[in-house]
Amino acid sequence: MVETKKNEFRKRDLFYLVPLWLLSLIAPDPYLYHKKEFKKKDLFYLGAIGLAPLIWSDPHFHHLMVLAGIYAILSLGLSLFMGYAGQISLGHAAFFGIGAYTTAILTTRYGVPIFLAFWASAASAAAIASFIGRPILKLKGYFLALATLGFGEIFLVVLRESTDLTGGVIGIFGIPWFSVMGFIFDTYLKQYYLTWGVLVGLFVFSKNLVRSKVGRALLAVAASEDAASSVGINVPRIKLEIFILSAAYAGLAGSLFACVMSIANPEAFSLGLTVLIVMMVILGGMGNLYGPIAGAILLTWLTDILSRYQEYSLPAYGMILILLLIFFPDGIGTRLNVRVIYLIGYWAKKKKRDEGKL
Amino acid sequence: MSTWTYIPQLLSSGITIGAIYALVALGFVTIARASQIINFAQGEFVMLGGVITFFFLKVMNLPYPLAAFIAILIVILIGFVMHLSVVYPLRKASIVILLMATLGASIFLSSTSGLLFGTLPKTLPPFSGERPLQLLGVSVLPQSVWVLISTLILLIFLYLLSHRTLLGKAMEASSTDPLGADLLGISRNLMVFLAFGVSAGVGAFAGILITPVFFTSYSSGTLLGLKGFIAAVLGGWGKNSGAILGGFVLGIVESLSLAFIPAGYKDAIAFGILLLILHFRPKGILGSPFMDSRRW
Amino acid sequence: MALLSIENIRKEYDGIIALDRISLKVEKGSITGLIGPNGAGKSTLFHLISGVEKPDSGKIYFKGRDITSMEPHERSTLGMGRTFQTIQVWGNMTVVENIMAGMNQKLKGGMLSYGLWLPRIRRSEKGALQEAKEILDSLGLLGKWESMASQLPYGKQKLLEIGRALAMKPDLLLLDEPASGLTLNEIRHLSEKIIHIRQEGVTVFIVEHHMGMVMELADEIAVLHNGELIAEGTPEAVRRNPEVIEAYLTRRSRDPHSTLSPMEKVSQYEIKKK
Amino acid sequence: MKKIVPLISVLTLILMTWVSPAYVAEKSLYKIGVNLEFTGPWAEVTKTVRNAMVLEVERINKMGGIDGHSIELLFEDNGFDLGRTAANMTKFTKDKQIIAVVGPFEDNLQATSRAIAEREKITNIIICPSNPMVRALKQKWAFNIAQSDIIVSQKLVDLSLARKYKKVLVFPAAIPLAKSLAEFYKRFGEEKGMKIIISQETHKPTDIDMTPQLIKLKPIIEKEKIDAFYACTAGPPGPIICKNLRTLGVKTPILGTHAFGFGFIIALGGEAMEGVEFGAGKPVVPDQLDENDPVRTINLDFDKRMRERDGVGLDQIAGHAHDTISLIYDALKRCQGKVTRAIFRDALENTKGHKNCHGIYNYSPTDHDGLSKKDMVFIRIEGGKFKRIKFPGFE
Repeated sequence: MVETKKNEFRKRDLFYLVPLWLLSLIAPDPYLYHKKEFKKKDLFYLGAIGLAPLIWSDPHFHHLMVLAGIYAILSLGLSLFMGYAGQISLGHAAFFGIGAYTTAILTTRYGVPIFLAFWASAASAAAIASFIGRPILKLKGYFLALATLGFGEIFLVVLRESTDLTGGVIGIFGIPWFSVMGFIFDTYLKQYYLTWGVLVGLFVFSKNLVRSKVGRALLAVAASEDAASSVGINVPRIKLEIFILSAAYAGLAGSLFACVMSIANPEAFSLGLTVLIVMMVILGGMGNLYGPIAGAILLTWLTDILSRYQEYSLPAYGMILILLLIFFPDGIGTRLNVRVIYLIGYWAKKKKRDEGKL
Repeated sequence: MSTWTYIPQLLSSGITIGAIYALVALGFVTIARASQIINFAQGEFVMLGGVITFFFLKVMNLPYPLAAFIAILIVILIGFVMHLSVVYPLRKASIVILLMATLGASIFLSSTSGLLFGTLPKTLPPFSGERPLQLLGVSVLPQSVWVLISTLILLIFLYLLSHRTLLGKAMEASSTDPLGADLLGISRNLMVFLAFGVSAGVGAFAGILITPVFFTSYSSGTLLGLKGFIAAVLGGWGKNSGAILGGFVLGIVESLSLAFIPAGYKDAIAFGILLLILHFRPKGILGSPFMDSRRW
Repeated sequence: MALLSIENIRKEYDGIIALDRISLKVEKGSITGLIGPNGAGKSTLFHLISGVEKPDSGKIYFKGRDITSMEPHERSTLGMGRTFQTIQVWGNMTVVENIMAGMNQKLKGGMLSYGLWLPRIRRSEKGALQEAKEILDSLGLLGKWESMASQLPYGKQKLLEIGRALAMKPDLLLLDEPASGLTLNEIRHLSEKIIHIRQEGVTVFIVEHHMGMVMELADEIAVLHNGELIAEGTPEAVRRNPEVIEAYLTRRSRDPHSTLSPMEKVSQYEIKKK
Repeated sequence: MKKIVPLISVLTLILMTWVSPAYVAEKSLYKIGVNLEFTGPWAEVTKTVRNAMVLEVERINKMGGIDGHSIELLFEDNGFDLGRTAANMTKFTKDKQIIAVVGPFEDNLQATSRAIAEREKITNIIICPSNPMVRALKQKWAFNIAQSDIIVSQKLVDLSLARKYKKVLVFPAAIPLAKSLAEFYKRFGEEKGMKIIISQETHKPTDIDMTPQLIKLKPIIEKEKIDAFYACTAGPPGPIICKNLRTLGVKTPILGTHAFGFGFIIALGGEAMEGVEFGAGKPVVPDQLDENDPVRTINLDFDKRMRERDGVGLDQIAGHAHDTISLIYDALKRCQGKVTRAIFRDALENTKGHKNCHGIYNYSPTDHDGLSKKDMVFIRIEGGKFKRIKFPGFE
């Protein structure tokens, strides 16, 4: 009698602990990542990124990871703005759209080489960000959220209405594949390496930023603007700079998106996308750079799996978002290790209590 | 023909939609006064009010007033449930989390409504008569008059509730000085809970009022909610009178602007007004009691 | 020439005069104290100096330059460091990062050069880390350099805040009520630290409720009362000034529930004695 | 509470790691992927599609399938999203047993879906009429089931000519379908000497009130003496426009698109819908087709089966769904046992004279649309019902 009970507990321990431990490997804990230097674990991640598409070699996996990579670039930039500088933006879908449309218009109308259009996308997104950032970034909290949301909505209206430039509601078709010096990224595998290559580059760039003066200034602004300005940090300027940088990331992501989908359409940059990418940043854990990537992979897979449930997919999606926010407000990975230890302690105590009763 | 000829007609249409914006804005303000949070699912209450009334009226064949009453009760219940299941567990979270949670709730409510009641737009019979009245050469639906009258009655009710009753004062106290209110024995959580009920009820009422004029579909709540919020900010964030003024101003400006620009830009107008007001006068027209608070 | 000079400052809030006709000089290399009862306008004056708020009229000069309309970060760049009344260390960073963030303006280079991690950036970051560790060592915080700043006890956070201000190598250090909330032991330690800072050539300006500490440290003391400067001079002179005694006494008799720390009561007792 | 936390994480993990769908490998199955907007504005319509498809597939399977192979449908929701549409397409192409994908509704989603179909070499059958810009893309593997924009517009021009409308005002929705319908209507109408004004005002498919736009159009209608008002839209805006227009006191006849041919349109618009005319597919009026119409029996039969099963009769979209499955069934039969994606495509392309709900399908290497103008009828809404109208010389 007693033995079976013991066995039960052990089984259950394993049942809970193994997935949690696995999850803690995949989803990084921001609290353990405040040391911002590169580590051996990064090499492991890099290897995993390089080998994954070769191990799971099917187009669906490749394609989903391409999408996840694009969203990861987008949420990486947003994470700098939201997670590090502590601001809110619900308008990054618009910068994503600006990037996509810049690439679409330049390549289909003017025959600009895609490699140049790629950088032009970042430049145009950054230019518009610097234009609107100055007035908008004075705001804080909900009002900042609302203002950026308003910018996103206005952008959509402009896209829909300026038919000559953007093709209106129909959008722009036939954007060529990404190519560099004659090498065309025409399969999902190639696109995978393209997207994740760009992502790794931007990740290293961001990591260098956050482990240096810039990152410290951002965190200082997030924690206390008064204190930040007391040590000579120009608060409005650093906010604007990081807003522009994150918009440029979004522009690059948008350009890749346009190349992969070979289409640019207003519906792709609506509020739904904003919710998705902000959720990616939050679920990964604000204030670390691994988080948005983990969040992007997680949510891309989640939406793909939900597709199977047809009309139940959207209610389930909303429900899952709320549950994730309630149970992991600091990100999925946060203190998972601590939680595992806590659980072991909990069950150990319970076991003792049960034994004591017997 | 000059653009001025259709301005009276646009004005009447603007006043009708303005009344609805005012009601939605009031819902936002009610919650904000109790807890300083913004419920982005506010527009969904409006949608649910219309859709659930439709369900009881057309599918269950209940009499109109009873169907409306049950719908309001159900939406109030949904408001309570939303507070307990989404906002209460996250009461200490940062505003980004709260924002996303209410947006998630908005997605959930609208899509669930689409699942349960169908995604087609719904319309309700008007309270009295479908034949448009001719007032000064402008055709006005009788329902528009109903909307105005009902809005007025509800406003008076809400004014009395918030300024003449202990409950309203307790709500306001818990918002402006949570610690002081706590010391006086006012439970802040209870106040937020009640505020959610009130704002859900107001939203549902607005939904029932407009469904005979405009169609209500499962997805129409989100935009209505955003416009209501813009109206609240425009009038003066956190003030009941500001919400009402903002609602009408937004409705009329939005409607009148259509005389000069194509309708496709309609939504851009509202958000453009928002950006301008946030830049030049974030306090809104009537000033805001909350603007000193760091949270805004 | 004085390092910081304030000339004929006036500040109103909605018709209530917070400060009127204030002129003050802080000499280079001195420790200057600003005291006054609650609501005298100390904080307002401090905000005006640090640039959080702007005066209605009057001028503020720092190192001979007119800084009246400068933003806080510009003043800091000129060499004005400060601490806060309620602690504002950045809890989301480690202790050493807090200090390194204080060196922000010394580290040159744009975002691009940081992102690309150019060799010179690598060198300057390394140097900054070394320097920050030295500062932490002098504050006695080196043992915890890798822990999050929010996990430090209150007294250490205060020290860290001063260390952060020192990291920018200021000429003038503004301390806003540095002793509030500290134990006697910690206050003593802090006083030593402040004297040490002055020895290194940094001018210190203290706004303090805690009279005893200021009397002990300061070379010059200014006393504010009801928005006006009622006395100025050495601690001895101020202590004997009848107006100052009056101000503190009336204040006390008017408000018997005023929350004064034991040390303040002691110092008021001293004033009465003389 | 404390147990929920690990439970949720486990659930998330299971969802995450559940990479490949558990398609059971059975030799005797022909699988069809269905990639539609089950959530979003088209949800109601896609549900009809699914019901009709399932109904038809069940009938085929009950009859023994194709030489003993039964058909299985796999549904995926694309959530009105480009990324998810593409992801679903690749998911379908991964499963080698899936021989064809029934594609999305919205034009831009179609473009993505078509591009992937070309690349991965899988037949993509699209239920909605495609925008000419989408259609201009290389489309070896894409087939259209519905009447194209061109046919629909030509039919409506015929209707206008039969009614002797000289001046028509077009009020287009801001959706790709409506844009191209308006443009084709203008082009074909002007070829026949009509005057067609496309309004600068547009409306969104989610608009709940068109009064402001219509207020601005009202003076134009009165000033230009417009003969008919063409509500060029799809879905709910149709009845909203009619209702708002009648509220404003405009009595001009209203022309509709083929998307008016659904029961809910009449239910929404009520009295305001009386007298609206349009050209639509035959399934709108299965019982009013000519006695000698070759597709009359098919329509009546399917209408009956749908009523028995769901209580709702046949409509155009259900007709498209029926036609899709019927065409697939027919093509599979002609594959003669050797079914691969390529053979299936060729068989589908060789469809000739196949009778279906909507009409007679003829595919050829140059024509992937199948239907012609003859496969449409004129409809008028009368007494809350669709009534077929005929004009001599314009059938």
